[in-house]
Amino acid sequence: MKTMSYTEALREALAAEMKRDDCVILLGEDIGRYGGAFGVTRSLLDRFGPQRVINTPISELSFVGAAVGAAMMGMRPVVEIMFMDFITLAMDPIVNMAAKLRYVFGDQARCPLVIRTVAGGGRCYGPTHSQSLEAWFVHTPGLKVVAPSTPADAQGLLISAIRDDNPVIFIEHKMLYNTKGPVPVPACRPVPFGRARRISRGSHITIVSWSWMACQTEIAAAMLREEGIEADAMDMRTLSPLDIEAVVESVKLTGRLLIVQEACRTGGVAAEIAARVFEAAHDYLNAPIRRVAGPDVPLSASPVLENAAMPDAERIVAAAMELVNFR
Amino acid sequence: MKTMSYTEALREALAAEMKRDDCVILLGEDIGRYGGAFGVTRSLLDRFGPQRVINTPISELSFVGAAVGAAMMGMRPVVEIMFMDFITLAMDPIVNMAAKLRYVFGDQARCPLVIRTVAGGGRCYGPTHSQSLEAWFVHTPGLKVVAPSTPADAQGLLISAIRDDNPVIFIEHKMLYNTKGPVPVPACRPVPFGRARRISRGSHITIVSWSWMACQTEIAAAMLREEGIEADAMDMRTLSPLDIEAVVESVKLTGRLLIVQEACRTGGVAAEIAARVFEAAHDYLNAPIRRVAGPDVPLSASPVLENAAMPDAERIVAAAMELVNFR
Amino acid sequence: MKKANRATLIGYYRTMVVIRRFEEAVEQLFARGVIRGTTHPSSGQEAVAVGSCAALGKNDYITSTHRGHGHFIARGADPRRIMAELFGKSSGYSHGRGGSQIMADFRLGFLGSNGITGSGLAIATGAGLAMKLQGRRSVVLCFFGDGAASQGTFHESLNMASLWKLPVIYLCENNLYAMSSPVAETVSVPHIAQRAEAYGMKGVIVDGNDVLAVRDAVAQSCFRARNGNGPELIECKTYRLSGHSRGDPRIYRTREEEALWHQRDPILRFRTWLIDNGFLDKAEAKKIESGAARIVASAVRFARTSSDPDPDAMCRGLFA
Amino acid sequence: MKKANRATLIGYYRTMVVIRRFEEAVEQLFARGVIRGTTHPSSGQEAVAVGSCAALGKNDYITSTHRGHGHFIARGADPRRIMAELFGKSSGYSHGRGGSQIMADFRLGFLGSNGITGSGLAIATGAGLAMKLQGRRSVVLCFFGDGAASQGTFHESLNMASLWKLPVIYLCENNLYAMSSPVAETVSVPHIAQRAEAYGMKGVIVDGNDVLAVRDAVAQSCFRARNGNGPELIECKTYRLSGHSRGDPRIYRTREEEALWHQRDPILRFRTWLIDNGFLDKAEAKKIESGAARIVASAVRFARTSSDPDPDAMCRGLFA
Ligand SMILES: Cc1ncc(C[n+]2csc(CCOP(=O)(O)OP(=O)(O)O)c2C)c(N)n1
Ligand SMILES: Cc1ncc(C[n+]2csc(CCOP(=O)(O)OP(=O)(O)O)c2C)c(N)n1
Ligand SMILES: [Mg+2]
Ligand SMILES: [Mg+2]
Repeated sequence: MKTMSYTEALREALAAEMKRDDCVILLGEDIGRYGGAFGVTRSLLDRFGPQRVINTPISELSFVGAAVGAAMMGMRPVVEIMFMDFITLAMDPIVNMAAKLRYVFGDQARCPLVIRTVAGGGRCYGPTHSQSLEAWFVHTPGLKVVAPSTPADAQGLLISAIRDDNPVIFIEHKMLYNTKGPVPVPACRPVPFGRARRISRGSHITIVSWSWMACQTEIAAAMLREEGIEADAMDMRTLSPLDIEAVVESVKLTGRLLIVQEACRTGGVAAEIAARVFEAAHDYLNAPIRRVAGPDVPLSASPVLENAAMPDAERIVAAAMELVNFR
Repeated sequence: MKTMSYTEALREALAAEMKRDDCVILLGEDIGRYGGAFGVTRSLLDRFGPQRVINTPISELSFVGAAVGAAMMGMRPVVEIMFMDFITLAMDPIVNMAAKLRYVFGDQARCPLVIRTVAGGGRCYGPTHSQSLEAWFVHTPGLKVVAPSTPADAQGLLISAIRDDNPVIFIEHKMLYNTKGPVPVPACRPVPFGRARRISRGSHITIVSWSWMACQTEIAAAMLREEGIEADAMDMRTLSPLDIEAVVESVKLTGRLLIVQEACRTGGVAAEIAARVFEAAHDYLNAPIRRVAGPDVPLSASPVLENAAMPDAERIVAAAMELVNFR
Repeated sequence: MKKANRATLIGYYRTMVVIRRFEEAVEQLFARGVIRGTTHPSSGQEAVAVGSCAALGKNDYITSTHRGHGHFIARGADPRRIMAELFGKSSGYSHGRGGSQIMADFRLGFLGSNGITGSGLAIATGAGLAMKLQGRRSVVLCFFGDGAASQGTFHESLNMASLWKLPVIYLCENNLYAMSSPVAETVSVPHIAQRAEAYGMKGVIVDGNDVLAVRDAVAQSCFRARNGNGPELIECKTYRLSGHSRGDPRIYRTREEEALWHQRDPILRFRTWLIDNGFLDKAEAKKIESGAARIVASAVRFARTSSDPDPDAMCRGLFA
Repeated sequence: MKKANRATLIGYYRTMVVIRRFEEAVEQLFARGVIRGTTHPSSGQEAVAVGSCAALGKNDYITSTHRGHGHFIARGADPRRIMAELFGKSSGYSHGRGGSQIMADFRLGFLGSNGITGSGLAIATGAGLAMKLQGRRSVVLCFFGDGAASQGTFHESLNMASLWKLPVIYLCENNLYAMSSPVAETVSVPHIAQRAEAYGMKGVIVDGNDVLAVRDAVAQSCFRARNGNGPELIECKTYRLSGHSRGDPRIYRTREEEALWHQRDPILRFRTWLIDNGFLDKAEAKKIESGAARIVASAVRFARTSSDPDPDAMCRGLFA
């Protein structure tokens, strides 16, 4: 194990996969010398050259479309969308092309495409640079959706994403880039999709989250422990596929479920998890399923407002306490 | 009351509002002489001229963006996106501009914009002409989302949408255009947003749906009645705002909830409804909440496959029976 | 027109006639309600499809549009499997999942027709990028319409392709209408090919109803692209003789205009030229025509007798 | 340069200096961690902002970009409320909801700066459409960058505006870089103004560091647009003297290049010209400069002492 940052872990994964497979190329705005807005691709241009690390014009729609075309021809493009908010410009090739290719064209077609992008608030970047839009992609059959919260998972899941023959929406978080954690050495190792990671074990309440909220959940679990509450906390890690079995199993033991999402409440992934758990474990629930989520408004640039909007460990603790004390 | 088709009802609403308010303009592809792909705007070019009925180039991103700009300047644009699948190209101005304008710019800003579009399957138009994407917009704060199922609601809700000072995603359905029903005469009357319409009264089960699925639910309710099951069936009509109170109230009486959506199951609006009802009426539910929904794959062009994928009255009946017989 | 091998010329003619018969049959089948869904016939545009595909090599690639049957047949696809796709059968190119607008055969280098106007432009650009990165000498031929030329992706794609000198031929089939919209109402300059300059790219205007002119223009562009000179934009002026899609009343254009273009029918024109130049006589022509009819009839039979896809397998094959 | 009223010229100078001081103060406040989030300073581009706004009338409109402080100040916005917005205070133009990139004042005809590169192009087009439909003689000035010129909406917007003869001036501030990307790597022709032709539109290239040249070019385009001649595309060649955004190490360009452009600093240039032509003496210039510093200092004070927005009101005001 080696301690490194989320950014470094991602960069190592990119470098390792580029070394391993010539078909892996990077495409995106300012990913060359600049290294991308958050520095993830820094140094890769020098190491792999401009044929592999391709700076694009500001043309999200078409460089994503082109990546789909390149993927169809055997390349393995890893595209960076600088902020997830800008993925709004590239929904067509993602949804109408990448997600449907294999299903419609059958065995002849593959679309090994990774779209890396940055979601979430916390940096006061304002309403068009802070959105968490994972729910749209979870609602799009044919895509895989990944949202790691630790350096190790960022690295392992990015490796899996690059090796996957299907389009993957790979969601990073601006608050995570500088976080550090242990990462397996020497070799980069893939982390499989569809398996939640247990943050803490407990029998009083199940808490489920992903991305930056998984870090908040980890803090919350520690705070709850001090209150004598043992939370069975899980980081979903991938949202498509979704490890609903792990959640259901846990809920069967705890009887209580809290789901934490940063995205605005209405229509988020938490609703889907709630619906599925209720379908599968109706009998076991001793309390309503609760969601801690962002409010149904845009995220503001003002630190005070952003802070008030974003779920955090304290809000998770408060909701968990309420739920544990339910009836 | 006068009997007319969904298409005619929409057209009458457009014509009435255009007559009432010079600021109302129509924008879209082939909406002029051709009258739009489904004929909704037929005759309006002749009646209102090319200054009011504006044929656009195939530029979804920018004619929607332009409509936002025109709305900011006091016009009331009603944009037609020929198929909802193409709204993928216009997500940026809708999500990053229209939905956020008022919140960010405050009282000075208004965005009275209606985006009419056509969702759903049933016509064998294939994977890129059949999607039901309402969930994306329900998950976007700042938008209203409307999905009428009857000619009267289509008319009344379109009037409300046009008069609303906020952006409205107005979702029509290709299977509904030729359906007929009574519409109030002589005057076009607005139907308020946020109030579900009761399809049938009953105490055995609550069934909730919208758009084309509301028609299937109506048929299902009649079939269930023959089996002695009285369904409390509701057409949500608007998804944002969502009349969750009506659903909760009904569930408190019936103890059973079935939600019917045409969109693919995972991450759809049905999940949000399920989550909210469970949050609010946990104690009253005597069975798991069930969702009848499209499968998590693209909709095929083949009649056999499309038919197998789309929820219909029979599947609704089957699910309702199961739910009523639960435990 | 340049000198050419007789068999090759006859081959072009045969393919053009097959496409026309195919589209006519499809229109009838839709009109009679045998096929459901929708379709976009390419009658009148056969010279573009056949001429441009004639200029390609086996290892080249194509991206097509919603109006893709002609492109696909010209590239060598099996009309039976196209027809079966229209019938929604499991023997169709997309096993009934795609329908008229969405078919592909990667072994033929046919990367797919497409339901989203303009979306092939970026796909072709990406395929061109792959060719360049892989050091291959293949070119990518990107069909798109005059309507698609107004999509933002036209601009983004051509800009990137020019910057990166990709081997892509952007071939605009300007059939004067995008659905009901005359090109003058959707394109702010007289010729779409003019726009090539805005990308530092060569733009070429061709008579799209002259199969040999199309072939030669595409061949020249391919030659340059294959040799690293980057992308080009070719505008083929043509006309769709049929309606835009099933059930189009064609109120947006006059019968006189249509009659004019029927006189310029690329098939009749080529037929006359072949006969005038001694490559074909009327009896042979008739034989080719009835041969085409047989091919199409057999395609319909194949489609009709093929089995429906299995609904139970509907959820399979979403992922590789 | 044309003859001009002294007070007017001095006014331009004053505004340019205010913008520069404002941006410098903002950069410092970010560097010191007083302000959070991000910002895009417009130092070096003041001649474009001030020159073009000088050509507009009271009833004209503007759409801006992520780099909008200069445009906004040039249009007459209150620097105090801009600064307060950067501080995330309730007295800011967007009450702390927008931040550096998203502010508007509709009474000033300032329709908003914008966080999405290129998105103002369509907004301006729609505003122009509204002007035309409402029979007003207003024009809309649309600022965008060389990077934004690669977005599809550039193409779609200019095409529509040209077709519909909308009174929109598309003004490209070509500051040679889109973030870290030199314009030659993102735009496939030497001049973005060349692309005007592809839309049947007039394209103009201007020295964007010459405030009077910018003013005159914009005035002429406005005159034509106002009289129904449709949109025009103006490319102002300029340079951003600061980093792209907060904390930009500027590794993508050389210090020599920067030094060159510092010599062409539009403020120094205009100052020299004003003095050389007897419109200004050094003492007056100093006075203006210290006046600007005072304005900015007062803006900072205002921002600092303003109150935070009320988090309890966070969910209000989503709908009209
Ligand atoms: C993004 C998108 N917008 C609109 C449509 C509907 N549509 C299908 S074909 C067509 C016209 C296309 O015109 P053109 O590109 O000239 O091709 P043609 O039909 O003339 O072959 C339109 C508007 C679509 N399929 N996709
Ligand atoms: C759609 C979108 N893509 C990318 C970005 C990130 N971004 C912000 S400014 C910028 C560069 C813009 O370049 P240009 O248009 O030349 O304006 P400049 O910054 O030079 O003023 C980029 C890539 C964005 N805000 N929006
Ligand atoms: Mg056309
Ligand atoms: Mg720039």
